[in-house]
Formats: sequence, structure tokens, C-alpha cells
Amino acid sequence: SPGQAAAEGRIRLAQQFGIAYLVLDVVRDQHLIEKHGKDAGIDITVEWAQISGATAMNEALLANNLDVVSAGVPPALTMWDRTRGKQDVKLVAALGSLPNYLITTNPDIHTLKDFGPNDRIAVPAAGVGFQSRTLQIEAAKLFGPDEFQKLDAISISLPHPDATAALISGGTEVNSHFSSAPFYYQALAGNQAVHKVISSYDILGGPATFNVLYSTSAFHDENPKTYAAFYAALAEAADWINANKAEAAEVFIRQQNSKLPLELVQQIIDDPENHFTIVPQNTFAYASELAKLGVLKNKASSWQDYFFPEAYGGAGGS
Amino acid sequence: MTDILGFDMPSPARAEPPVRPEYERPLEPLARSAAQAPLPLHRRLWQFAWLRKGLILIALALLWEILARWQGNDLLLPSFSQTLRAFFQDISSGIIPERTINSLNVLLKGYAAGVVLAFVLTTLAVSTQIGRDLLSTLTSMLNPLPPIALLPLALLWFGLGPNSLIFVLVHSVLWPLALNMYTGFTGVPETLRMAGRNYGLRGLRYVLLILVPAALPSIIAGLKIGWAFAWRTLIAAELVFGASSGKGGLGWYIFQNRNELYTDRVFAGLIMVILLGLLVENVLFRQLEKRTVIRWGTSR
Amino acid sequence: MTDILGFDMPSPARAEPPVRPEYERPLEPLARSAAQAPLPLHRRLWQFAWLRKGLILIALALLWEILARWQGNDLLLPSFSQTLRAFFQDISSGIIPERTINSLNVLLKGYAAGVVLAFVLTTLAVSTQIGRDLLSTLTSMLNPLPPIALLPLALLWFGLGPNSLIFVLVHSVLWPLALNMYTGFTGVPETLRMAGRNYGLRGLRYVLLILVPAALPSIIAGLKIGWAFAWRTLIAAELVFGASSGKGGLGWYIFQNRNELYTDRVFAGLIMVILLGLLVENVLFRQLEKRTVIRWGTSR
Amino acid sequence: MDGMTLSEASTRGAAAVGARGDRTALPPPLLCVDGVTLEYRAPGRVVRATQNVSFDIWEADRFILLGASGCGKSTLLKAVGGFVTPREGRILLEGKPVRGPGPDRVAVFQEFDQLPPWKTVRENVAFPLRISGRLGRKEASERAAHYLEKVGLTRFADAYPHTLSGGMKQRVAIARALAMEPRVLLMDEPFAALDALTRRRMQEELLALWEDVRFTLLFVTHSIEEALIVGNRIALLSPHPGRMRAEINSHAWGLHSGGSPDFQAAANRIHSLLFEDGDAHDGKDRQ
Amino acid sequence: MDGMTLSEASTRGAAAVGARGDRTALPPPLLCVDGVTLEYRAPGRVVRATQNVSFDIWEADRFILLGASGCGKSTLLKAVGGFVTPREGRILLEGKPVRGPGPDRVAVFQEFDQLPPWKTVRENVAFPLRISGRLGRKEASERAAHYLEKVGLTRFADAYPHTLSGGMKQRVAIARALAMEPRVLLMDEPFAALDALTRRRMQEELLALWEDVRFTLLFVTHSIEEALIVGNRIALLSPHPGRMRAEINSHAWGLHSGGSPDFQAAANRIHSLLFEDGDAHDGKDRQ
Ligand SMILES: Nc1ncnc2c1ncn2[C@@H]1O[C@H](COP(=O)(O)OP(=O)(O)OP(=O)(O)O)[C@@H](O)[C@H]1O
Ligand SMILES: Nc1ncnc2c1ncn2[C@@H]1O[C@H](COP(=O)(O)OP(=O)(O)OP(=O)(O)O)[C@@H](O)[C@H]1O
Ligand SMILES: [Mg+2]
Ligand SMILES: [Mg+2]
Repeated sequence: SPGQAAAEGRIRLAQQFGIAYLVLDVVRDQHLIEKHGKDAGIDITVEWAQISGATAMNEALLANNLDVVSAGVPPALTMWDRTRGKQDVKLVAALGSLPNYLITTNPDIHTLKDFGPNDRIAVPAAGVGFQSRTLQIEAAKLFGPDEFQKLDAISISLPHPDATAALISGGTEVNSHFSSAPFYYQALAGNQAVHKVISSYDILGGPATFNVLYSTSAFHDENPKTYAAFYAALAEAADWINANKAEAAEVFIRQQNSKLPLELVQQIIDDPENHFTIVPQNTFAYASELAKLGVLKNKASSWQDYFFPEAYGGAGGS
Repeated sequence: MTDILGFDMPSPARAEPPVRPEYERPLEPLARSAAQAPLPLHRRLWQFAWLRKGLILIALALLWEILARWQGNDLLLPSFSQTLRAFFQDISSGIIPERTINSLNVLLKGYAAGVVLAFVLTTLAVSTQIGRDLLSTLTSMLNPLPPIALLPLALLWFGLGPNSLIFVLVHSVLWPLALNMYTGFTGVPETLRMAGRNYGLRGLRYVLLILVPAALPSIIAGLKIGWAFAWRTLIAAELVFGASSGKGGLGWYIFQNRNELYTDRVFAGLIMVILLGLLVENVLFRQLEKRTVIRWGTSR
Repeated sequence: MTDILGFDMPSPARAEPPVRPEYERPLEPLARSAAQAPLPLHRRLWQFAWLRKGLILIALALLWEILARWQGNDLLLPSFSQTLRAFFQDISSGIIPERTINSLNVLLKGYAAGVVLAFVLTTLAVSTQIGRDLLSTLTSMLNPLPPIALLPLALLWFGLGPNSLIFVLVHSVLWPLALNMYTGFTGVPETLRMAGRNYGLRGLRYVLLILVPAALPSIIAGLKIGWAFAWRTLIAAELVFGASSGKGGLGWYIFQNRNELYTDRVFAGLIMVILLGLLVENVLFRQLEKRTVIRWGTSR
Repeated sequence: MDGMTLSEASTRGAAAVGARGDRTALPPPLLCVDGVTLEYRAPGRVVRATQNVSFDIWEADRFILLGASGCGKSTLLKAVGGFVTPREGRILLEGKPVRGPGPDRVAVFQEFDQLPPWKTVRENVAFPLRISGRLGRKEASERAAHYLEKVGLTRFADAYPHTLSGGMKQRVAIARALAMEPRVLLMDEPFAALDALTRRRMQEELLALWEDVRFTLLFVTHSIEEALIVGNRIALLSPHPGRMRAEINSHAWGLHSGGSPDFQAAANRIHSLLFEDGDAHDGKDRQ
Repeated sequence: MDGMTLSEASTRGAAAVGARGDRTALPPPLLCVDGVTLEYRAPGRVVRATQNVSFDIWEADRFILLGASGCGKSTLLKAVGGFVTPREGRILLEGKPVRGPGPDRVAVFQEFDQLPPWKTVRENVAFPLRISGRLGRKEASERAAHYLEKVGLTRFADAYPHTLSGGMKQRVAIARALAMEPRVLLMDEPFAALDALTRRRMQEELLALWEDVRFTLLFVTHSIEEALIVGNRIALLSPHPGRMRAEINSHAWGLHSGGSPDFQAAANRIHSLLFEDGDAHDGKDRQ
């Protein structure tokens, strides 16, 4: 029932679909939480759910149906912002830094300034969400702070797969897509005309965390052992991936029941741009930009404001 | 009773009715219709539908408020008062009216197209065997398909923007309405059909002048269902695609606020949908029913 | 014609029928029923509904194939043959059957709950004025709300997993069925109602033994609509909820394959939904209709 | 009215008769229709069906209602059946006001659509017997067969109502009502759709059953001859809106008094009472 | 059959009469019912309504169908109306096979639900006049008012059918049919729900109109007296399934020949023809 703390020894997690959640796939595949729990002397039951979309994730977390959920940085920050003084949601760890590419089939487009009124940029959620926020940050830089929504006018909401299919096969008005892995790999491979305009790394000034895990303070505070085991499992999984990239691809295919070709998965994991680390990178750019845009009511003074302390320990973090 | 029956009567087994004298009476003059005995106030008030429905609405609002306060989780379930505040804010700021008009604009087009197509399909179905099979097959095949499944096709054929939305709206309105319309048509009593055909009516005129009015109760139910499902679909579809953010509708408004966890605004958007539903039901459909099926005695 | 009429006849203005001799005849013995003239083969074949519907299905499949080849865009619209191949692959690998069973499991529960609730609500509505107002108000308010709007509440009250799905399924089945059921009930002819009440029936027995069979055509239409919308909703909801504890349904299957751009598998999942729709329509509902409303002559 | 006791009611009934006919030793009537005005109200339109109609029916009476088309006979029957509430006046059954329909007063309606179409002819007759809890499945079916034979529909026992002719439907309704063997039988032109011979047979069956069971009959007909044959007392209603015109005894005539001069005279008398005067005319408007 | 020319048909009609009645100088009949067998087929059940029924109707005939309940009169009428296709035999109108319903043969059905409930009484009468393109809105309304007055329903012109009594509904249907002034008028027990006086009035109106317009009438009734009064020729059908029993002339009797001994004799003769022999009995099963 609502508000009641879950007993120590149970954790309910949800992940979304895709390669960006590889760390969780490994945790699950190797039963790492259970392992670290046993090391700490408790039996932990782990319940996994798959949920698509940040809003459903948030709602499940708020309804106390899940203890830890995963989504992009902006929705996680929004949750942090809105639940201050209530559930006090904070971020647990990053799931990796992966770039998003703005790609297009329009040969005339090479920078953001080249987009005309007849181009259409597909994003999963126009105006909000990771891709649109990133675009807005760049638009504010390029066209001035008041014009940050300039590209929203030609953005349209379309799920990644549909946008990718539209780009590869042509024949629709959608000619651009702010795409994440593995979709931009598929698009670039599937259609010669598709080319990259800009990457989120370019906008944020270097590798940036794509997805994060977040949880309520209640869970964090009342389940210290479980939480610690969970965090340790994440760290081990990230390390393992970087040491065993080939096997990691197999884990992904197995866990997600995926029919993607193994080579593609391997190519993505091997890509030096993709870092599978739980250390947050460049998240503060979002926190400060979104506060400036008025999306966040609370201004964070550093990234540590919205992370649980366990995350402070690692090297770096931003 | 038995003792009374026993008195001065033939045995009950072979009861014989008493013979009474005959009588004739002069015809009573016509009296004015009796003034109805005035009902007590509370029963008279109870006769106003708007009052009863108003009470139901107030009760529901109270229930909501209590439930929300008890849950105390206003990011998931804001209280009625919070929602109302958000509603009036965004009404006065003009954003809800604007989004509503955008949505209604698309909705009405899709609805109208769905109604027309349903009519064409059912007319075909009542006139020919193959039309009947086609309707039954198409309905049972396509009706269960979720609109999002049609999205790629819509994109391919109708492109972005309102046309694709209209396409999925048609998909939502067409099948339930056609099903109901057809059911109504097949239920028209044989004698009435014969009377219509006896007038020399056939084809479209027969359908329009006989079958449609005779099947009106079913058709109205179909229209109501279609209306509701059009809204459901529109809002869901605006969430998924088609809203280029400049010209979003109510669905977009809801989606955006949901994304940003302004749950009170989400519910404000839903309130708008609810209000439109109540309006259409109580003004449009109710009037239609009063002027047709209730007046004609084909529905109570 | 006029010349014939003119012959040996009184002036047409005051036509007088001719007087003919009377006759009496011995009563003809009863003949056996005339063997029906054998129809030509193609017309006899045409009488098999499955044949006609089969032809329609083949035509639709052909249309699809042609359209797909003409578009040549198999990421958005795979051809029928590609889809079929994917379908049989995943049938034989057991994945589609498994997912279908998972979905059906939830669907049937939600459907049954929706039907029961619709029945309760309409029974209330035919028995009391306030029940009637409640039904009309609730339907017009809640029916247009998209299931995703109810999701947060479902999560709050029913948690993650099948119960929330059942909740949104009920929302999809309940209102259209209740609307149709109620319309059916109000359309029952007065004489039939009186006959039923004359038997001493009242309350639930009156509804079950008189109103339900009399309103069956409408109810069946409502059940069909409810069935279809339950699928729509389930698939859409599974897309969002995905799989909890490893038990995804058809919606999840579709979502997963869509995410990996296996459009042929997406359509294979839809084919499964279509097949189930055809099955339920042609076996379940058709049989029900044949054994009830068609046999009773209340629907043609 | 609600609180009236049985003895009050019976006193009232007897008194009413006393006032009308100067007889006193009568038992209380079974059914007492007292100053009943029936109206249909629709918004903006009030149609008065009957005005201030009173009559008493004793146990085992075969009471006939005669009147012009549209004069409110069916409405009156429905009021006795408990389907219509009087606007004014009251209807008492054994001294208790009629509150609603019940299987003690079984009605044959005038309309052809009174048979549930989802039951076969046999089931249509057996169904009310079973659900009123009177008979088991088997007994009900047997009794149904018995009465179906009486109305000549044995061959159609398994047919559904929509495959019957108009007259056959009415005969099923008659069989259904007779099989119920109710205390009071309400029949609204039950034989109107029957040919001469079948009609005659039905009249015979009805009277034979009455001889056996002595139910109380309230019978609406258009035929003056039928009224005289079937009834022992005939109430004549004026044209629309129906008001009491006369009550006439007809116990003297039965099935075989068809052609007699007395019978003719009575028929003529009724005819003139019914049609030769009256302020309103429905058969031909005088506007 | 389809290709049969007009002259062939008329020859056949005349020949048929010749064979039956040894007369030759007859004009061709307007309506020729030739060996018609009518059946209702449901899966697993065939109900034969009529078997090998033949008769001819000439222009301006008032042709009566008489027979027991369930003998197929209504079905026969529907076949002539074009609503039912004969299983065997053929029905020719002016030598051309009847292919479907049409406003040249207007029917009054036996059922009470033949009035579109969404039209008022006046509209119900005026509507077919307008849509068959015969009259404009105003003329149609006037003609409707005229015929409504004839059936005594002027006061109810603005009422909806569901507020009418059974007999009133039938009168509206009669008014509607008369107002159409069709070539052939098909009436299925139109007066069954009417009281004696109204029935008499309706008979008078019908005959008066016939005097004026000389339409052709095919009339089903259960009343032998009504058959003799209204008709000039009466076809008698055997009980179920209906077969031809006799054709009898009745042009000698009219509205005022009610009590005469000749009339009585004719009625008795018809009665015995109809009911006193026959292999199958529907009024009382012999199984
Ligand atoms: N449902 C109704 N709503 C309004 N008025 C009605 C309704 N039913 C009957 N009436 C009116 O009440 C009057 C009496 O009708 P009722 O059916 O009792 O007549 P009736 O004596 O049975 O006539 P008939 O002999 O033609 O059957 C008529 O004037 C009719 O118009
Ligand atoms: N729709 C139908 N389906 C099957 N059988 C039918 C149908 N209508 C009538 N019948 C059968 O056809 C036969 C003749 O019916 P029809 O209605 O023509 O009789 P009718 O002479 O008009 O009788 P009535 O005088 O009782 O009106 C009856 O045995 C009846 O059971
Ligand atoms: Mg009546
Ligand atoms: Mg008939």
C-alpha cells in the first residue's frame, strides 16, 4: 500500500528497451545483486519489469510499484525537482554515456542552421524529453536564449523505430531524426543518403550520460544493505562489460530476447564513443540549462545535489 | 377471506356469479383533466434531470477530493480542488481553449468521415450478401487493431499532421458505429420493412427513409460510442505522433504536462474532455433522443 | 394495354368486373414439398458463407501484397508473403503462441469483469431513475478518457502487472457494452415488458429472463465492440507496461519487434490479433447469433 | 386508501351495488373498479382514455367490456392488470388496491407481439407456469401440451412465434393464459384475429374451462354477439373517452342461443345503447 | 416465364377461365395467380403456407380470400404484393410477372406495427403520397386530412402511432392505403380490430370509394358476412396448407342485404364449404 516502506531484502527495478540499458542486462544475467546481497549477508529478491517511456516509469515509482527506475537525464531531473520535500527522488547512478545523433537524409543540411521550414525532425517527444531538450540547449546557443524553441516548430513526435524506418525507406515527410543507439547505426547503414548533422556530445561538450537510475529517498534510507548491494552490482557490471565486450553483446541478445544481429550489437559496444560506466558525465549541463529554461524550479548547485551519496565516490562525475 | 366467500354463496368449487339488476346511465359530460395532485417539493425537484445529475457530479467531485486527500500523493492523483485551480488558470491563460479547439477541429473531421464511411458500409451490407460478408469480415479483422499499429501506414499514406490523425480517428469511429448501425438495421421489424418497400422505396432512399429512423436507437448508441472512442484515440494519438509542437491539441497538452509531472494540469486537460463529454451527451445526444426515439415511443 | 382493355369492357371510368361462374373443387391431396430446383453450381457454392468470406480474405491478402510491392517500402509496410513467413516462423518457434496465451489470459479476465460490471450498471439503470442518471453521467464522462489517463490511478490501486491491465480493460469494455445494453433494454416493446411482468417477474429475474433475451441483438453488438476495444487497449497498454516478471503478451511482442525494426514480425503479431478476431466473430459470435437472434427472428 | 381494511372495502362494494341496484344480500365483489379515470400524459398532451368508470365484478363473473374503437377498453384492462395507474379513482382486488401486475391476473393482450420470440410455442406456454413456481419442468410441459391441443397448435409446438400467422400467435397467447389457470383472466379481443370456426371453438373451450374452474373473466370484445355469448354481464362504454353507459345481463344466452329473436333483440338494444347517442363520436369526427 | 409476352399471358388467362367456367368472351384478367405454392423454409423445417392456388382477378373486382386461421391468406396477399416469391407457380399482373413490391399494389397488413413510428398520423398517410412522387407536400397533406376524416381520426392527426389504440392504428393504415388510390388494393383483415359500428362505417367508405374509383380489391377476412357484403367474388381456401376449395359469386349482396334469407343461405353454404370437410384440420389437430 502507498507510503509503506519495502522490507529490506527486496528490490523492484524497471528498465527500458535497448542497448543503453546493457549494464542492467548484465546485472540481471549474472545475478549480481543477489551475489552482493549474499556477500553482505542478506537474501535479496529482485523483481524485474520492463516498461517503456519515462512517464510510465515515473508513475510506477510514485505509486510505489517499483523501487528503482531508469530513464533519460531530463525526466529524472524533473522527478527530482517535483518531489523535493515529498518523495525526494534522487539519482542512483548513470547507465552509460552514449551519444545521440541528429541525422538527416536532406543533403543540404550540415548544421542546425540549415534546417528549413519544410524539414521535419523526429524526436520521441517533441518539446520535452532528452532529444528535444538537447536541441533546445543548442538552439539557445545558436539563435539566442529567447529562440530556444525555434527547432520545436519543425519537430514532430515519432517513436524511434518509426522514425528510423521512415528515414531508411524514405517516402514520407520525415527527413531528420534525433536518434539513439542502435537506431542511428541502422539508419546510417540502411540508407546511403542518411548523414549525421550533430551529436549530443558536440552539444554538451563531450561524453554525456544518456540514461540514469533513480529512486526514492525512502527506499534508499530504509534499505541500506540492499541499496549497497545494488550499487556494487552496477559497478561490477560496468567493469565486466568493459573487460568482456564480446560476451556482453551475447548477454544483451540473451536478456532482451533480441533478434538484432550480433555483429551490430558488438559494433555498438565496441564503439569508442560509447562508455558503459555508472559515473555520471555532463549531467549538470542539463540541470543548469533546464533550470534556466524554467523547466526545473530548483537550481542545483552541483551534480551531487541530485545524486545519492553513494555515487559521489567514483572518479570524476559531472 | 374464506369466511366471507362462504357467506350466502354457492360452493366455491362451482361459484355462480350473482345476478344483479341492469342499469343505463345518461352520458356523463366531459370533465376537465384532473389537476395533478401537487407533489411534495423534494419529489418535484427530483424530477429535474439537471438537478439529479448535478448532485451526482457533486458527489463524484467530493469522492475524488476525499480519495485524493486520503492518498496524499498529488503527483499521481491531485485533489479536485488543485485540478480545478489548474483548470481555471489554463482556461484564463487561453491555453486550454486553444488546445481544445485544435483537437476538436481534427476530431470533428475524423468523426464525420467515420460516420459517412460507416453509413456507406452498412448500406452496402443491407443491400448485398457480399456487402454483409465484407462488413462482418472487415469489422472483425480491423476493429481489434490498435491505432498505433496503423501509424506507420498512416505516415506512409497521409503524411504527418492532421490527416494521419483523421485516419486513425476514422478507424476508431467507423467499426463500432457500423456494427451498431447494422445491428439496428437487421432488427427493423419485417412489417415495417414491407410497408417501406410498398411505398416503392428502394436503395438509398429505403435506407435513409425507413431503416435509419427505425434503427435510430442503435445508431445513437453507436454515435455515442464512436464519439467517446474518437476522443480516446485522438488523445492517445496526439501523444505518440503527429503533433508538431506548435499546434498541439488537448492530447499534446496532457502529454507535455505529464512529462513534466504537472499532474494537476494533466487532470485539468482530462476535465476538459469530461466536460465536453457531458455537454455532448446532455445537450446534443439527449436532445436528439428527446426529439426522436423518445417522442416516437421507440425507446423509453 | 389500352386496346386490350377496350375490348368488350365497360368504360374504364366505371369498370364493372365480369361475372364468372362459380365452382367448387374437391380438396387436393397434400403434395410433398417441391424439391427445390437445383441451383447452378456457382450459385450453390456462393451460399457457403465460409467460401465467400474466404474469397474476401484472399482478395484482401492480394490487395495487401500488391500495395506492399507497389510501395516497395518493407520497413513501413512489409508484403503479405513476408509477414506470413515471419508469422509461421514465430508460430513454430512457439513465441507467438506463448505471447498470445499471456495476452488472452489477461484479456479474458478483463473482458469478463467488464461484462459483469456493465450488466450490474445497466440493471441498476433500468430499475431506478438515479441508476439511469448515473449510467448516463458516468458513461459520458469516463468513456472518452484514454486508458493512459487512468494508468497512474491503476498503478496506485492495482500495482504493476496484470491487475492494472485488467483495470484498463474493464474501462474499455464496460462503457460501450453498458451503452448498448441499455439501449437494447429501452427498446424492448411495451407489450413484451407487460407480458414479462404479468408472469410475476421483477428485479433481476425480469432483467435476465425478459430484457436480456429481448435486447440480445444490441447486447451482441456491444460484446463485439467490447471485444475489439479490449484488444486495442491491451496491446497499447502492453506497449507501455511491457513485461513484468518475464511474461509479456502480444503487445510486448509487437513493441519489441518494432523497436528492432522487424516490421514483418510486427505485422505477424497483428495477424495473430486479426486471426483471433476472425475466429471469435465467425465461430463464437456467429454461432451465438445463429442460435439466438436469427433463430428467433429478432434479427435477420 | 392504503390502510383500508378488508371489511371496509367489502362494505363499500356492497353499498355501491345497493345504491345502484337496490339489492343487499350480495357478497363483496372480487374486483371493484371505482370512479377510475385513466390518462396518458406526454409533455404538452394529455389523452384521457376513460373518465370516471365504475363497475364491480364478482367471483366467477364473465364480465364483458364493449365499446367503440379507441374508447379505452384496453387501457382499462391494463389498469386492472396493474400496468397502468389510474389518474383518479381506485381499483380494488379483494378489497386491496391493485399495486402492480401479478400472475393472479393473467392478461391476453391485443397486440401480436406479446409472445417472447426467444421461446418456442410450447415454451411460451410452459415458461410462465415454471417461473411462477407453480409447476415443475415436466408438469409445465404437459400442461402446455394440453392447452396447445385445445387451441389447435399441437403441430406447431416447436415453432418460434415469428413463424406463426397472426391468428396462431393469438391462440398461443390464449393457451398461455388458460394454462396459468389464474384467479382473474383478462382478455383483450383474444378472438379478433380468428376465423369464424376457430373463434367458435375458442369460445367453446373458454366456456368449458369456465365451467370447470370458475375463474373470473374480464373480456374485451368488439362483437356484440360474442359479448352476449361469452359474458354473463356486459358493461357498455361510450366512445372516446370511455364513460359508463350501461350494464346489461347476458347470463341468459350461451353458445347455442345464436339466432333466437330474444338474442337479436338484446343485440339490437346494445347496438343502440352503444352507438345511437353520445356526445362524442370517434367513429366519425364531428368537428 | 420471364420472356412471356403480354398476349400469351392474356390468352393463358382466358384459357384458364374457359377451362373452369366454359366462358370465352372474357377480357384478360388483371391479376392472375397460377398454381402458386408458397413455402417458408428455415434450416431443417419447411412450412407450406399454400399449395397450388390459382385464381384470376379482373379489373374492379372486389375479390375476397376466406379461410381458417393459418391457412396462408396473409402469405398469399404478400405474394401478390411482391414480398414473397412463390416456390412454384407464378403471379402475373397485367400479364407481367410480379417481381417485387411497388406502389401500384398498396397493402394494409394484418399487424399493428406497420406504421412508421417516427411519423405522426397525418405524416403516415401523407408520406407515401409524397415519396412516390405523386403529390406535392401540400396536396399530400390535404389528401391525408381527407382520408383521416373518413376513418374518423381527424382529432388524432398529430399523434404518434404509439399513442393510438389497436383499432386506431389499423384505421390509419386503411387511410394510408386508400389515400394512395392504387390500382390494386390489398387488405389483410383491415377491420378485425374495429367495433361493429366503426367496421360498418369502414365498409361503407370502402365501397363508396370503390364506386368512385373502381380500384381492384383483394381482401382477406375472417368474417363470412363481411366477405358477402364487401366482395363480388369469394375464394375459399382449405385449412393449412391453403388449397383452393371454391370460388363463389357474391355481387348480389351489398351493404343492406344483411338479414335476408338468401344472404343467410349463402353464408351457411360458405360455412359448410369451408369447415365441414377437408383432410387437414387446423382448428383442432387430429393427430
Ligand atoms: N401509450 C399511449 N399513449 C398515449 N395515448 C394512448 C396510449 N395508448 C392508448 N392511448 C389513447 O388512449 C385511448 C384509448 O386507447 P385504448 O387502447 O384503451 O382503446 P381501445 O378501447 O382498446 O381501442 P381499440 O378497440 O381500438 O383497441 C385512445 O384514444 C388512444 O389514443
Ligand atoms: N415468417 C414465417 N416463417 C415460417 N412460417 C411462416 C411464417 N409466416 C407464416 N408462416 C406459416 O405459414 C402459414 C400461413 O401463415 P399466414 O400468416 O399466411 O396465415 P393466415 O391465413 O394469414 O392466418 P391468420 O388468419 O391467422 O392470419 C402458417 O402455418 C404459418 O405458421
Ligand atoms: Mg384495444
Ligand atoms: Mg393472416
